[in-house]
Amino acid sequence: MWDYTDKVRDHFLHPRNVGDLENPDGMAEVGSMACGDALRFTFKLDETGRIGDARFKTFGCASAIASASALTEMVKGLTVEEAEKITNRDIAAYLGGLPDAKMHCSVMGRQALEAAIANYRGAPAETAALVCECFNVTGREIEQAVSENNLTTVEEVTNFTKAGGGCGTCHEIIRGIIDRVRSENEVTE
Amino acid sequence: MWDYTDKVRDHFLHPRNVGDLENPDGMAEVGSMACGDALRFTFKLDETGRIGDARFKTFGCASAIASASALTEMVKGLTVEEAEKITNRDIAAYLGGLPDAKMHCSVMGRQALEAAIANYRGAPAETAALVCECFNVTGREIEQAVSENNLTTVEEVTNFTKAGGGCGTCHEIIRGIIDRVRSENEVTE
Amino acid sequence: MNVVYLDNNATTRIAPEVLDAMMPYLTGDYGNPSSMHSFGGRVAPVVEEARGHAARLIGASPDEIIFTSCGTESDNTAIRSALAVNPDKRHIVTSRVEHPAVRELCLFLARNDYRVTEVPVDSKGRLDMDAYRESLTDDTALVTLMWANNETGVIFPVEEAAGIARERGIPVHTDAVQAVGKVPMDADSSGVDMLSLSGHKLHAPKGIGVLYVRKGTRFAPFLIGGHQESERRAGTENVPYIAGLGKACELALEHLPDMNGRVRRLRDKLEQEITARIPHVKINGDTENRLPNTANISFEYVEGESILLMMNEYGICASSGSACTSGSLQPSHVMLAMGVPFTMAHGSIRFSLSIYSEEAEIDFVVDKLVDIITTLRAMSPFWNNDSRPAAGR
Amino acid sequence: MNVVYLDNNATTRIAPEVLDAMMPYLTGDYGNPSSMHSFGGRVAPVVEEARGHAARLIGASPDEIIFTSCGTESDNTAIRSALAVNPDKRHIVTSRVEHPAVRELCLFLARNDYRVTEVPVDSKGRLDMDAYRESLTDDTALVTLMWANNETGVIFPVEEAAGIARERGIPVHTDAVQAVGKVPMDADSSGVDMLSLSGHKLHAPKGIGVLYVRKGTRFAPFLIGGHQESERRAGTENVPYIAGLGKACELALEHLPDMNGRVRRLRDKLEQEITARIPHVKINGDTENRLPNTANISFEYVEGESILLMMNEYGICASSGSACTSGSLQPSHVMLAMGVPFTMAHGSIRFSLSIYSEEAEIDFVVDKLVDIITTLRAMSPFWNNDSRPAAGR
Ligand SMILES: Cc1ncc(COP(=O)(O)O)c(C=O)c1O
Ligand SMILES: Cc1ncc(COP(=O)(O)O)c(C=O)c1O
Ligand code: FES
Ligand code: FES
Repeated sequence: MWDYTDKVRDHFLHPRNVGDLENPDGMAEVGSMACGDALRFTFKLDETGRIGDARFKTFGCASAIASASALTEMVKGLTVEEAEKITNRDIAAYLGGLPDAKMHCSVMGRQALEAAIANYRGAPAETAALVCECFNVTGREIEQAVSENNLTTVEEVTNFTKAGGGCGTCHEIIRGIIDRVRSENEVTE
Repeated sequence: MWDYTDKVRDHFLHPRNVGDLENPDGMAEVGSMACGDALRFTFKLDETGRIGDARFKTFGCASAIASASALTEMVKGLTVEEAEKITNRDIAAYLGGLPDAKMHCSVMGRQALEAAIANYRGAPAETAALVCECFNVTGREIEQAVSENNLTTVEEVTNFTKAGGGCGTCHEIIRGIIDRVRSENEVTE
Repeated sequence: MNVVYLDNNATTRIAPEVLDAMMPYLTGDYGNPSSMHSFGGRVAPVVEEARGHAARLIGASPDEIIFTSCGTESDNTAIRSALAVNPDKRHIVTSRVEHPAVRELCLFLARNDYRVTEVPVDSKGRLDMDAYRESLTDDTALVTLMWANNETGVIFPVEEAAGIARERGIPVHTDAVQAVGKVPMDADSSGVDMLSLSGHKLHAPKGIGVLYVRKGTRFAPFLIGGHQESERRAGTENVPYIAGLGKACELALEHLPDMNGRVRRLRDKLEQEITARIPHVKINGDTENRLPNTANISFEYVEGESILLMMNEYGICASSGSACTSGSLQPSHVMLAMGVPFTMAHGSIRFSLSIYSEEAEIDFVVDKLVDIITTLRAMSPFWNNDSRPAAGR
Repeated sequence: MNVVYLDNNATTRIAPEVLDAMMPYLTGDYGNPSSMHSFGGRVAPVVEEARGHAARLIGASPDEIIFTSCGTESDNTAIRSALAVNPDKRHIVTSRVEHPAVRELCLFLARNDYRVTEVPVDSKGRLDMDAYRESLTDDTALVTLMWANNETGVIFPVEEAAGIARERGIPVHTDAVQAVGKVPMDADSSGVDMLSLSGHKLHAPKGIGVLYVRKGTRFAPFLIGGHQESERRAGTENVPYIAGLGKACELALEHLPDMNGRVRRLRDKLEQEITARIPHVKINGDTENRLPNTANISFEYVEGESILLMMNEYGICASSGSACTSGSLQPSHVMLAMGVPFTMAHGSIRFSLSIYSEEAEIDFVVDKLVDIITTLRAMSPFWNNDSRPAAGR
C-alpha cells in the first residue's frame, strides 16, 4: 500500500465503472484465476462514434483493480482509433506510476482493451479466460462441452476437454461452470 | 573478577607476606615470564622447627597472586612434614575455590612449596625459572655463564648457552641479567 | 486510527515487561560481558539468567541453548551443522510446507550436491507419515520438519517423526519458531536434536533467536570467530535482546494457559462468525491439530492483497500467506502443497492472534470483512451479483 | 562508584540519540516491514533511511549496504561469499593480526581444503607490503585485511593493498569494524569490494552490523531464507537496531572532527603522562598511523589481568588484548605477531577512548596507574624494590 500512489489508492478504494455493459460494442476477458488476476472489459460507443461508456470487473490485487478502473476512465470520449493508442505505460502514468512488480497489471489492462477493440471489429468475443492452466482450456470451451454434451461431473469434463486432468486446482471452477450451465439449461428447458 | 570468590579478591588486593626472606631455610622459583606466571617462594623455620615465616613474589594474574598469598598463610605454624601434605586443591579450597581456567595457579603454588622443601632438605635452590623457553634455559644458568665468562651482550649469551637463539622474546630478560650480574661484579671488584 | 493487530505470526509487539528487562542494557549497563572489568562482567549473569528462562520454556537445560540473531540463523545453523558433522551423507528430508528459512536453504543445497526429499502434506496440511517413513535412507544426514506451520498453524507430529528417525540414527531438527510459546513443549523428551525459535514471535524483538542443541549432539558452528556462546556462536552478545528474550520466555510460559484457553476461543469465534456470515469461505488446515492463535481462511473468488488492503483501511492487520510471500502473484507454496484450488488459494488470509487480542477486535474484524468481501466480489468477474460464483465466464 | 570507561574498542555506550531513534520501534511501531498492511509497511522507509546514513558514513551508495546481525556475521559473509562465487580458487590472503571473526574462519578454512597466507607485520604492527605482494597468486580467491587493528589501532594501507589485488583481479574484503567512525573513509574510491562494520563500536547496540558490497560484485548470501535485504540476507529485519545504527552513523560522521581532534589529544596525553611517570613502559604499534582513540601500552614485569583488576577497583575499564582473548594465559596473537617480548606482552593494556571521554578521566587514570604498577611490581619476582628489573632471578 505504502508504495502505491494516492491515485492508485483512490481507484482501488473507489473504483469507477464497475460492472458489465449489456450488449457491449466490444468486450474481452483476459487473465485467469490461476494467474492471480483476471479482467473483463466492455465498452459501448455513443451516437458520435466515440466510446460513451466502459465497464470492468477485476479479480486481482489493488493495482489490478486500479488499472482497470483507470482504463475505463481513460477511454471514455475517445474514438476507437484514439483508444487503440493507449499503452500500458499510459495507464501506469495515469495512476501516477505503479511499483515495478505490479506493472503487469497495466499490461493486463492494455491487453483487454486490445482484445475488446478486436471484438468490436468482428473478432469473436475473447472470453478466453483460462480455467485449466495445465491444459490451456478456457471457460468458453468448457461451457460449450458441458452444454452440448450435457455433462454433469468434473470427470466427464476432463474426459471431453482434458481440463482438470492435471494438478486439479481448476476443479472448483469447472464445478461452478457445470452448475451454471445446468441451471441456465433448466431455465430454458 | 566476577567469578573470583571474595577470598581470592581479598588475597589479590591485600596480599599477605609479599617479599623475600633473607637466608631462607627453603626457597624455590617456578614458572616463567613466558608462561605468563612465575612465583618465588621462601620460608624459614622457627626455634620449634615449625615454619615461622614464609614470603612470596608473584608475576601473574589475580589468582596467581592470591594462591601464593594463601600458600604463605597456610604453611605458617606447620612442620615441614605437615606442610608437605598441602595439595593444590587445598590451596584452592582455602580461597573458596578457583575458576576452572585458573586452577593452574594453585598448582604453581604447590610446585613452589614442593621445590622449596626439597631445597630445605638439601637440593640446590630451584631458581630454575625458565628465561628462554625456546631452549629451556634457566636464569641461573645464564647468570653463571655471564658471571664466569664476563659476557656483556645477548649475542654472547646465546653463543654460550643457546638462550635467546629462538623467537627472541627472552632478549630483554637476558639483558636484565647481564646488567645485574655486571653491577654486582662491579661492587665486589 | 486504532490498529487491530491480527498478524502475530508475522511479528509481535514487544511486551512492556520485555522492554523493561532490556532497558538497563540499552542505557547505562552497556558493558561487554566478555570484559575483564566488572562493568562488563556484571552483565554476564544477565545472559545466563535469560538462557535459563529460554531453557525452561522449551524443556531444555541452559547449556543446550545457543543465542542467535534470528530464527533464520537458527535454522541455517542447524541444517549446516548437521551436514558439516556428517560430510559423507548427502540426503536431507524435509516437508513441502517449511518456512523459507529452511526451504530456501534446502533448495539451495539441492542445487549443490545434496538430494532433498520434500515430504508431501494432504489437503489439510498434515504430513504424509508413510511418505516420510519411506523417505529415510542410509544416506540421510538430517530430518528437518517444522513443529507448526506459520501460515496455517497446523502442527506436525514432530515427536513421532523424530522417534522414527532416531531409530535409524538420523539427527532431527525442528523449526519451532511458530510453536514455541503457543503450545507446551518439552525438547528433552521430544526426541529432536536441534530446535529453532525466534524472539519476535513471542513478544521479544526482531533480531534474536535461539538454537537448542541437545547435549551430546555433534555441532559445527555457523558463525566463526570469538569464543562467545561456549564457542558455538561467535559475535559480541546482544545483551539487551538476550535479556528481553529471557523475559519473553518467562512470560510465554506464564501465558500458555491464556493462549490455549481464551485466545483459542477468540480464534474459534472469528472462524465461526466468518463462516456463518460470509458464503463461500473455507478454513484451511487441520482444525484438529492447530496452533490456538492461527486462522487461515479462504474467501473464494477474490484476491488476497485486495482484502488485506481494504482491511488496512480499517486498521486491521493480517496477512496473505506469510509476510515473505505477500506481494508475489503466486499463491504460497503452503497453499499449493495442500492442493488448495487457485480460486481459494489467492484469496486466503491468515489471522493470527496474541494474548493481547480482545473480543471486541474480533467482532470488529468480522463486521468489516462482511462488507469487504461483498465489495470485492461485486467487482469480480468470477462472481455474479446474486451471490453466486460466475466461474468460467 | 564512577565508571571511567576506556574500553570503547570492546564496545561502546549507546548514544542517547540512538536510543531515541530506536524507541518507536521497540514500543508502538513493532510492525514487520515486509507486511502488506501499512502498520508494518510504514517502517520500511525507516530501514531505508538508516541505509542511507550508513552509506554516507562509509562513502557508499545505499543499495551497497546489507544489514547483518554483527561484525562477525559481516566478516563471515564476505569471506564465504568470495569463496562461493569463485569455487575453483583455493587460496586466501590475510594478515597475522586479524580479529578472530576473520582469523578463526581463515584457520578453519585452512583445515578444510583452503590454503591461507597470513602476511606478517613488523614490530610496530605494520603490514609487510613486500610479503603481501608476493603472497598473491593466480589461485587467490580473496584478500581480507583489516582497516585498523582492534588491539593497537594500527591502520593498514588497505587502499594500496586493494589496488594491488585489483590489478590481478582478486576481490578484496576489509574488516573496518574498528575504523568506521574513527577515521574518514570512502568505500567507493577505496578499491575494496566488501567492507564490514559493527554497530556497537560506534554507539549503536551490540547485535547489528553492515556488510558493504560494491555494486557489481558477485555475491552469495550467507543466511538463506526470506527475501529481506534484496535477497542478500534473510531474516526478519531488526528494525529498532537498524534505526539505531542509522542514527549512530549520522552522529559518527558529525563527530569525526572531535574524534580526530580532542579525543586524539586526550589519547596522546594519556600516553605521554604514563610514559613520563612510570618507568619501563612502551607504546605498542605504529604511532604514525593509528586510530585516534587507541593506546596500547605495555607495563613491563607485571601481568595484564592483575592491572585490569586493580584498575577495576577504581572503576576504570580497559582491556588486555581484545576482550575475546582476555583471560587466556597466552599473550594475544597480535602481540605475538609483532614480536613483543613476553616481558611486555603479558602486561599490555589497551585503553580506547570515545567522544564521551573527558580530560579529568585521563588524569584520574594516570594517577591510579602509577600506584597500581608500583604495587604490582613490588610483588613481582622480576622486579627489584629499587625500581629495577630483577630479570632472571
Ligand atoms: C576488528 C573487529 N572485527 C570484528 C569484530 C566483531 O564484531 P561483532 O562483535 O559485532 O561480531 C570486532 C569486535 O568485536 C572487531 O574489533
Ligand atoms: C516457521 C518460521 N521459521 C522461521 C522464521 C524466521 O524467523 P526470523 O524472522 O526470526 O528469521 C519464521 C518467521 O519469520 C517462521 O515463521
Ligand atoms: S489447472 Fe486444471 S488441472 Fe491444473
Ligand atoms: S624464549 Fe628465548 S629465544 Fe625464544
